[in-house]
Amino acid sequence: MDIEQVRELVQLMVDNDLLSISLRNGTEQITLRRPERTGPPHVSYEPMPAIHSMPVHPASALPLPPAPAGSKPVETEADAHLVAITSPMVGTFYGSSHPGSPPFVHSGTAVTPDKVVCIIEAMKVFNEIPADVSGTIEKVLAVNEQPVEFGQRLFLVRPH
Amino acid sequence: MDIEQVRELVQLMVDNDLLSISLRNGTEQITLRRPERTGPPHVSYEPMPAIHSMPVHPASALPLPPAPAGSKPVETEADAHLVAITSPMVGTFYGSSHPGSPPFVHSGTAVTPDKVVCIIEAMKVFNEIPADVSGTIEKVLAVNEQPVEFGQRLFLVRPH
Amino acid sequence: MFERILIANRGEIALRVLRACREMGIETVCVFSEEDRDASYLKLANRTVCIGPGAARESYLKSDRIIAAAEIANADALHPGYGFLAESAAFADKCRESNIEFIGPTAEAMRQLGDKASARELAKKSKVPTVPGSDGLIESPDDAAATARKLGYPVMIKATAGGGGRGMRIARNDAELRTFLEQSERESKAAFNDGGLYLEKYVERPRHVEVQIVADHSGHVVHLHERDCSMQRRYQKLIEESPSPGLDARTRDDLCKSAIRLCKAAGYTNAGTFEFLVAGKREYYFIEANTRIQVEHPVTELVTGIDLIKTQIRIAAGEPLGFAQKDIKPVGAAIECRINAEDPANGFRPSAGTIARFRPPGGFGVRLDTHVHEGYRISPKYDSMIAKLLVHRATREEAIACMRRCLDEFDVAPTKTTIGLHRQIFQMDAFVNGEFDTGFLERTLAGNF
Amino acid sequence: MFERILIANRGEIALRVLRACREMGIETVCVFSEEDRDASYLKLANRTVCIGPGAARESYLKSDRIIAAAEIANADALHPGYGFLAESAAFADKCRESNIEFIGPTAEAMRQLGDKASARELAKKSKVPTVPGSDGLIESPDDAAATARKLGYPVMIKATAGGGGRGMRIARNDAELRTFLEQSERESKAAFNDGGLYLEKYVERPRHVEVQIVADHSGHVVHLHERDCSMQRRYQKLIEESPSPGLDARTRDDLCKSAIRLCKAAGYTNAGTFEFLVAGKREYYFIEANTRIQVEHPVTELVTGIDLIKTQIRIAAGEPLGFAQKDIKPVGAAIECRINAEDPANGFRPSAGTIARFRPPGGFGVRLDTHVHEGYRISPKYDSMIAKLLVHRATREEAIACMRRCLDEFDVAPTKTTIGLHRQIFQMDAFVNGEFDTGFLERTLAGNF
Repeated sequence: MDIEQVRELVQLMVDNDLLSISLRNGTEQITLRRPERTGPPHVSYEPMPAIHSMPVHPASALPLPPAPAGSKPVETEADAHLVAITSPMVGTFYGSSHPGSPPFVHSGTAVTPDKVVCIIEAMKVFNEIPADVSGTIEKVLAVNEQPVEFGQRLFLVRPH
Repeated sequence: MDIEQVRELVQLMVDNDLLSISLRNGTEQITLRRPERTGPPHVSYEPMPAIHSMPVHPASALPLPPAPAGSKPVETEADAHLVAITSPMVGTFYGSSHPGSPPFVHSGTAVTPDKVVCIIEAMKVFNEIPADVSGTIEKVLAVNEQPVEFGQRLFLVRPH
Repeated sequence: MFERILIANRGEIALRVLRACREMGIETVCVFSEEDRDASYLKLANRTVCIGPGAARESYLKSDRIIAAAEIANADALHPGYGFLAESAAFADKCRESNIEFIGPTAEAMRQLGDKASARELAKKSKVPTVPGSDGLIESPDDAAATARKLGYPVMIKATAGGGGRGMRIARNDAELRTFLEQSERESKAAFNDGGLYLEKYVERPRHVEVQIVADHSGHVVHLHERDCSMQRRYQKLIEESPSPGLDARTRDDLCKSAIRLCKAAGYTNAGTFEFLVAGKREYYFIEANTRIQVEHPVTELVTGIDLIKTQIRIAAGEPLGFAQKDIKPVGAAIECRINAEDPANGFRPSAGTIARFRPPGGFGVRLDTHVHEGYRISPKYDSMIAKLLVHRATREEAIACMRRCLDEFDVAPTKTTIGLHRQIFQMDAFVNGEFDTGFLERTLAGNF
Repeated sequence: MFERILIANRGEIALRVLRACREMGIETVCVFSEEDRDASYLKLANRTVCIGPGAARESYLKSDRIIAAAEIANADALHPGYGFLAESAAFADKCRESNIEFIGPTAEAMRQLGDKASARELAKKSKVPTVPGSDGLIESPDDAAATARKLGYPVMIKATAGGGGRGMRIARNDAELRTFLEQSERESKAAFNDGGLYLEKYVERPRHVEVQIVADHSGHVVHLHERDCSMQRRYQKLIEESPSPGLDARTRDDLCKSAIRLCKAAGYTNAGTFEFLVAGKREYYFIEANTRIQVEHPVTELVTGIDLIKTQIRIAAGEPLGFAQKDIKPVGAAIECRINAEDPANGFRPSAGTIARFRPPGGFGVRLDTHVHEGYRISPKYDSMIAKLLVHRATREEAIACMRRCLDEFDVAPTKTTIGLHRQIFQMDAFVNGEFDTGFLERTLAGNF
């Protein structure tokens, strides 16, 4: 089966609103899946209007993280084997212990579960946040001195 | 199995509102799935409440006919080859010209398009309703001296 | 009181009348076209009768079928709503001849006020100012030109049977006048089967202010104050409010008293509206009467607390009004936005089809009159209005703030609506300051769209 | 005035506060649990902050996270709504220590009125009648039995920290008293971490009538008349209305004046409610104060025209009330039905899950406060109330007629709701005649279900 045939199958799915196709022919096998639609949201529509009546910054200016608190598998393709360290609280993120000090971790740093990876300040209390996982920091997602909400992804880690 | 065969299967699913097809033939195997439809129309629900506040007869006490005005094919299994004579107006149905007279037609009567099959009285005017079709009356649906609404099915006719 | 009322209309006004009847314990018969068979408001009627196919002329305008429906369902009265047959004196006559009370004025009053020339005549007799004009139908282009020069250009050509802006033209000189007369006559003949035209002095930048009247059969006539409907597009009202933000107390009082004089002179009963143009703060002219309930009647209900539909029904049943002029004390400010399924970005083209998402606003001071819901299919065969969104708060300023947040909450898709246009209007200084006339929106849209 | 208010709540009351803020031009920060991430009212906030997982104790009851959210979002005030942390004096203190104004009374007033024993003490000093009782906590079963015999059986055991009926028992003799004391203590400790109990004379067939108070920081105290909340099930209010159908003018006046005396004696500011039991037409007893906005506040908004949430915000910002007692003239009758996602046919079991069909009523005199819509998923983790349906009409009779037709229109599926139960109640003679007490519904349900 060549790419053109796959393309045709995909078109067939889209045109007919199929959820999945699974084909096997001898040693050849292909499975295609599309997301299940739930309710009204799939009609394209005008988004909820911006708030006109006052000067605003947009709703949910904070990134809305899909992952809950703790460290857990990341689901996107590219990050298939990475886990995220998420914020266990609401507060301000600090990547280092003092302004000007080197950061606790950066991309490439090896971490153990107890290793402090950042500080989150909430109500004047500076909370040291441990990695909670063993591995290597792949990416620092949070920005120094910026607010983070509960469950927000702070770091991506390639676990050992 | 080529793409044309898959396409035919998909068409079969769409036409018949199938959720999934799974086929195996020796080493060939195919599985197709479509989304389960959700959303308001498919959930069974409590009907709109009866009207408590006053003595009532139920909403739509008149039978709601699915067929529009004129004579047209009947769609149920049993009546596959029958056509219905429907009411072209709102009024009171009379099966005969005077009380006590024999009815214009009954089950088994042969009719031509011009043959008067009933009278509908509206605003003191007695309107003679022609069959508008050639055939044999299979069934009289309307009840003598009862109100009929626009498009209501009055007779079933087996056309010649 | 009536036992059973037939509702000879569809959509939101059918639902409005249904609600009033249910609250009064009166049974209802609702007629419907095949196009409206699945409309959910029909479930609230005690009985429904299909009267024809979707086309209005074969159903909602088919007076014989509607009266036959009332007869087979034993309805003793009929509410016509607005539009369709609501202003047909012939239909009112036919109903009453069939012993079905038409909930509205007498046919004579409808005829006298429905014809613009005789309505003007009545106004003159009642010492109510009218726009200076031709005092009768135009006989010929030359006759028109002479009159126009006497009135002074610009002048307005109007159809005597007209409504909704059809047949209307503004002429600024003799040449325009002669061209436009021909166009107006053609248009008016096509729309109303009546080519009668008259001329009026064109009033520059007027406000449209109307007075709601209710009158019973014992001679009690009460006005329920005014509504300002100056926010219009092509003579179609978009926003209505009460009190008017552009009237001083004396002019308001003059308008209301003029309406009462007209009502009494016509021997008018039931609910009706007398429309005026107001120029500047003091000058006002009677333009026409609406011999029926109006789309924007809820604005008046909110400020006065009077249920106009129930009042119409009580009057038609021969009951006295039950309140006097001194009992009417308007409270706060009410504003209505008409939400139409139209696309303002594409010449207000109607947007029919299924409403997948319909999330109206709610909360304090909000009233919503609508027959639609998620999954409702908007028919291209009828009027595009899908909802009337109203607010009622202590002051106009608060009402505007409330309407803004309501418009922001209102989420309809994929249907295109006028919600976005309303959001824009409610941000305009001219609207907020109450400084707008009937031409304001079109001048503004010409710049913005 | 505040620049940015954090709304420390969820559901309909979060939306209610959002609406008030938007109308006032104040920015909003709305906190939410992971369970509420998709709630559509969040889109109306200028900013949202996730504060924890679905369990309330890890999110909406987590004061540190809420205050941290206010800090990172630079909110200068916080509205607690009702429930969750709304009556926590400690939370109010914490907010103010963090320079975030808690929109509510002072922590001292909350402590004094929140504790039932000290509230009773205050009432006695203010010459407001209270239910005869133990005058303090019960020391021992013997002490309780002696008090009970002095008061005369039946007596009511109550938890000093209680609310919503938890810890409450009626004992009709010594044996019952001893058994129930133990149960109540256990229940109260589990629910409130406080086993303190007291005894009261059990008032037979009382009405529950409460007075809404607003008080600013300049000593102006105004009552907004009463609400009758006698239609209850297990001490949970189902229907609230104003005016009360079971009070004479003198008792109404006495209640309102008593509430004002209590408010002044406690140095109370912001909005609050003083609850009374009324026995017969004249006898009344203060029972407790609610130091927050209440679920049923819209009933008072409708009859007085006063926006209570905006008033709370203005008072908290240090502004004067802006109206005096003489300006408050209640108009008409308002009734609220709480629509809960519960199945009355199955012991009022909560009915969570997705609402496939949600078609609320509308039209004249109708107010709907709800955060749900078609496609909304009701979480089993929170309160089951999905909507507050209110009507406001000229008379109680008309309000009942309006509510009946609204309940008939209201179509929710497949979620089980209390709509059907309300339909039944609105047909009951006892309700229509206003002759019911707090035990009426349970006695009736015991017969019917």
